Amino acid sequence: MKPFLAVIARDLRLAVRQGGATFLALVFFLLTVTLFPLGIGPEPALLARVAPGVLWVAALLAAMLSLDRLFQADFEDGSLEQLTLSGLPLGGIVLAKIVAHWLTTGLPLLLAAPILAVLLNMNSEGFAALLLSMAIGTPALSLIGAIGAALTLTVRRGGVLLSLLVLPLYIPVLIFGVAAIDAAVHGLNAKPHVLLLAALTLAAVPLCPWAAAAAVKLSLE
Amino acid sequence: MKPFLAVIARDLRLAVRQGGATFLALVFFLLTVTLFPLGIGPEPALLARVAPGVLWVAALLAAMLSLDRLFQADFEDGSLEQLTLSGLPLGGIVLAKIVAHWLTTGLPLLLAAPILAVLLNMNSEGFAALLLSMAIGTPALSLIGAIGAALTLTVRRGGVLLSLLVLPLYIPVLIFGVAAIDAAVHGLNAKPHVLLLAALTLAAVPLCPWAAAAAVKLSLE
Amino acid sequence: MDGMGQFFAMGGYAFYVWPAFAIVLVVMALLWFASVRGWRKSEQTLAALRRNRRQRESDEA
Amino acid sequence: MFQGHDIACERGERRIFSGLDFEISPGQALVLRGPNGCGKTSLLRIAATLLKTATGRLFWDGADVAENPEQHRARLHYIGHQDAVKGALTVRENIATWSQIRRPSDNRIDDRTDAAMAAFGIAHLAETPAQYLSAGQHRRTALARLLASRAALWLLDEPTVSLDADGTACLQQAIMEHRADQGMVMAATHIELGLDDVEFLQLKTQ
Amino acid sequence: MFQGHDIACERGERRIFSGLDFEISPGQALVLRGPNGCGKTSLLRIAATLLKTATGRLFWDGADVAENPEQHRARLHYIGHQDAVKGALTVRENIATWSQIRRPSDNRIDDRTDAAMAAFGIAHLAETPAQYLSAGQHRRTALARLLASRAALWLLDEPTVSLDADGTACLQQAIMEHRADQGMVMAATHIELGLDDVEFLQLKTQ
Amino acid sequence: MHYFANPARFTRLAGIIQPWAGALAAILLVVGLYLALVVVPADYQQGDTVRIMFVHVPSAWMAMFCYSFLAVASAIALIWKHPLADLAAKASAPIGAGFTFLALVTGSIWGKPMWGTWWVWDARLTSVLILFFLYLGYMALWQSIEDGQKAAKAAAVLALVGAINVPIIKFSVDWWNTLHQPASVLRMDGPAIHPSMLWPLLIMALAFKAYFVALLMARMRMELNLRRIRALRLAERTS
Ligand code: HEM
Ligand SMILES: Nc1ncnc2c1ncn2[C@@H]1O[C@H](COP(=O)(O)OP(=O)(O)OP(=O)(O)O)[C@@H](O)[C@H]1O
Ligand SMILES: Nc1ncnc2c1ncn2[C@@H]1O[C@H](COP(=O)(O)OP(=O)(O)OP(=O)(O)O)[C@@H](O)[C@H]1O
Ligand SMILES: [Mg+2]
Ligand SMILES: [Mg+2]
Repeated sequence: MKPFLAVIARDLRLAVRQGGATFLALVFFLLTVTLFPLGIGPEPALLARVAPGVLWVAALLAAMLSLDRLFQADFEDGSLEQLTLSGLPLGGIVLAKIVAHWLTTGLPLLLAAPILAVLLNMNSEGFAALLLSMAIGTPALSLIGAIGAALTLTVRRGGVLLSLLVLPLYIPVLIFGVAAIDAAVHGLNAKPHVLLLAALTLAAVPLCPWAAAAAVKLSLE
Repeated sequence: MKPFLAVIARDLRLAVRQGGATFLALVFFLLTVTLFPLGIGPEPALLARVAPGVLWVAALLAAMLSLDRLFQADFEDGSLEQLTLSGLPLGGIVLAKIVAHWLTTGLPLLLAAPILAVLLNMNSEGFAALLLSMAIGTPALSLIGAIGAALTLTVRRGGVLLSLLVLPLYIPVLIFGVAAIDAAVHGLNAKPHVLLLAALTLAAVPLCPWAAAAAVKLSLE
Repeated sequence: MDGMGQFFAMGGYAFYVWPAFAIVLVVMALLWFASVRGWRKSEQTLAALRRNRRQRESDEA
Repeated sequence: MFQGHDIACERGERRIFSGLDFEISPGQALVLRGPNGCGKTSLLRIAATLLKTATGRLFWDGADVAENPEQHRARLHYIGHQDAVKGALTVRENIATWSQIRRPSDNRIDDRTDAAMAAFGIAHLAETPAQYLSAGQHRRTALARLLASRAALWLLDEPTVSLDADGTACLQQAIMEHRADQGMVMAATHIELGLDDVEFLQLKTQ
Repeated sequence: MFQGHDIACERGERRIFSGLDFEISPGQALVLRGPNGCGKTSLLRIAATLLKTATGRLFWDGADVAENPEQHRARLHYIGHQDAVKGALTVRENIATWSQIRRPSDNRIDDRTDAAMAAFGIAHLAETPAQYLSAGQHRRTALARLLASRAALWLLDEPTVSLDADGTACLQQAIMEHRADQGMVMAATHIELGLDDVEFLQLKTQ
Repeated sequence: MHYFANPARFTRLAGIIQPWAGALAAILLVVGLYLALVVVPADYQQGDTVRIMFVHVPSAWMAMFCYSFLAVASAIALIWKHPLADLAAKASAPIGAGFTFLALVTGSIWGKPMWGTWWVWDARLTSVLILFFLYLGYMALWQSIEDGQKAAKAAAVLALVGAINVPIIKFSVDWWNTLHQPASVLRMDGPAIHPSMLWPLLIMALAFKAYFVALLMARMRMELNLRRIRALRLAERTS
């Protein structure tokens, strides 16, 4: 457990040192959401109608963009091979890095979402569902994204390839997340959607670190 | 002129070699636009209503994401200092790289936009304005983005900082671009918006390479 | 309703008026104290560093 | 005792070397030599289990390394061309972090880190962020990890790159003490390391 | 003739060296020496106009370099720690690209590129993408640029890093011919370059 | 202009200005708040919510003023290389961001009773929000480049580019539709607002301005000290 926490602590410290990465992922989320009213116009009813979709799409993009921080820097300067050689199981190391990633991206997104929902004039019935679906869904974004991040390690400037791999995998999270909020907004039962989302995240916990570790191993050869 | 073209040729060749970057920027655009119907639901009228905004926002994001290719790789492996030392004026080199960037991102976006507009059920009155505004607006995205890309060179994992710097600067392009299409869709005169967009791009041509060159020089110190 | 109560009720808009003024004062105060504290601390650090240096120089001499 | 039997290596679908045997006993040093591109780096990465062999196996005290690679990795230090030094962290943090991950139950990490920095002549840079280091100072920071947490086997890929005479002497001293302590060293180099009583393994270009 | 007068350098708001003078005449070589962190790399970058001096000026045949830095840059080659070799391009493309940018009107680029690769013993790798090169092969590719397009002044920062004996000999040969051709060389190094008739500039840590 | 380039001279001057400006700000603030909350009568249309104006409008003015100040200081730093201009620009950014934040929050709070919503994507509101992002970007850039001199130049380039952008945003967004009040104080043909409201407003605005000056002095002195501390630390490390 101790080395697991040491890896998390290391990643968090690096995130804070490197220009407050936490703060910045958040700002990207904020900015993308701000672009939409600029693009589709200021009508409150229209904005309220598209709010759940816009929020989740922006969260997807923000999570995806911060993925390259997950392994890339460590890969380029040799830290990833040192981590591999630390004698800990690689799956555990990868999971620790995923946890650190969620703490610095998913969590801030979750906290900012209600404010943005107000800006987009979202119906207040949907707030609880928004928070719940984000709390359950964003860990899945970090978990699934880790596979993509690991697969694109050896690809120079893999950023766009990463999005090509990861965004399709994110689609179920998007669909269930939005469905939960929409149901709540229309006074329907959001529970089935939330449960499906939870099932998705729970399934990702054992599978994704394992797959990402395999991809990392490949990239070091 | 010849070395200017040589720099463009070099960047294009690298773009093509490195996993078809052209193709990938396009795919990001495609994917982001595809996420929207999933997020906000399939109603044709609603989609048509938001189509110009979604297209332009997605174009902004795709252009912004591909910005880190502009200087970062060359900076890290020392090519940027070699380019600086080539004896050509740095502003010219930067402009050449911007042209290459537009050819590999702006141009494909421009070509793909009409297809996506059809998918989003956009009113066909708007197609000419869409193409025109994109043709005039996307060069501005590459030009303005170059400043942000150059400023964040020495910042490790500057990706998210880049978005914070660049997206606010992109907003006028977004607003005029969308306004032109919206005007055309509603049978109004799109010309004033297009002219303003053109003025923006023309003003950016001399200013941006100069500012970006200053930032590049800083980062090499 | 007495004068004071009327004053605090702000014609029924107390929920808006008071938080607005409060947040302005709080943010301004926070910014003020943070800045002044930062400045004081920097003065102290600077003085300590200079003292160290003078000490070392006199030790060496 | 660390042994390799009949090792062959393929990179990019091309055979680099094959039929290679080596053996290092405690206290011994094996220096890999050979022209550019003959496979020294590849062999070191194989020894670190970062690269798979095409054929052949590695043994540690007679046990096949492939059976428990994690255990093998825990007992080695690999310092390659990329030196895993983070510009955003100070020199001390750079060194201590790895000890915390590798030896979490060690409660003398701070002392060891100080000793390691002193041994490589970078104690005065302890609080400097690594991005301000010169090439040689950078290298010394990477090498100091060797001393900050113990490992029986050191795999060093051109460790003296960028080091001045003083830095090279620090490294020699560290290797000497490591060997006196029954440690093993496997190093690739083009220039004289200045170690005594070493064995050479000459690789040839195929 | 390339001269520096009373040069001082600051990095990270700290003075690295000051009051430094140097002079290189055609055919001459100046070797910078000094411990890690004394400012060799910084001086080379100053000579390349990549870094600004805190005080002091550079002169080329008596004319101040700062008046026309582009012209100065066109007459020098700088090979630093980062070697500007692109993994996605082949060895030949890596070398030829720079000639096309630096000397666009030269119509013998292909011949020169071939000759440069031969001189550094990498002709057999001409069509190999650079990402498959070993450390030494990588370095040779970077060095081959020196010969592919002519420049009067060579600024070399630890050029022999990763080179084997044969690679070092290639470099020595290249430098010799360059000097015979009235070229100038300014090199930083920790190990013997094996050149004759060089001057040394010893930098000290402040 | 180079008279104050001497940091010692500046420190002395700042030592004098800071307490006076601080005291002025405190007095004006107390007077202004008393007038705004107690003396001014409730508006016949907006009721007591009109009082929010006395903090909202000065905050909004300061938000724009600080950015202009920042941009001018950046230009001076880039063109004339005045050694204190960098510091002035850096020191003013958090203050400006603070006021922009206040303009947004007080505006939102005012918007709820007046327009029935916390936020609309109206021209002026949107451009203030973007101004806030520009401040954040500026500060983040300073933060993420370690080398002080480099950070100063990079941030100055950004500030100038952003400065060109601000009016563009303002005008482009203006052609949408506007819910927000048109200018009624800062107008060509004189203020169109009742004097009983105008005076408290001007007093509050002056208080904010004095607060800005005092804070700027404190922050500039802090930045100057931090610069010296860094230099001393660096010198110590290597000796
Ligand atoms: C978040 C929301 C808001 C923002 C960002 C905002 C922003 C601004 C700005 C930037 C100014 C200065 C304009 C100038 O002097 O050119 C201003 C002035 C003003 N605002 Fe707001 N505002 C907001 C909401 C409101 C609301 C809800 C009201 C009242 C219904 C309001 C009433 C005023 C008034 C009366 C002025 C003074 C105009 C003048 O005399 O020039 N604002 N606001
Ligand atoms: N980007 C930087 N910012 C701040 N300080 C730096 C930077 N780069 C180098 N330095 C410092 O400047 C000094 C000189 O560095 P330089 O790289 O010139 O040394 P060098 O002589 O090349 O050393 P080496 O032999 O280790 O390569 C070092 O003490 C280093 O810590
Ligand atoms: N990732 C790779 N893919 C394919 N081939 C590779 C790869 N890395 C290295 N090679 C090839 O494998 C061979 C051995 O490389 P290696 O790096 O092991 O050599 P080396 O002995 O360390 O050389 P040097 O002294 O130059 O560092 C080289 O010929 C090289 O071209
Ligand atoms: Mg090697
Ligand atoms: Mg050096």
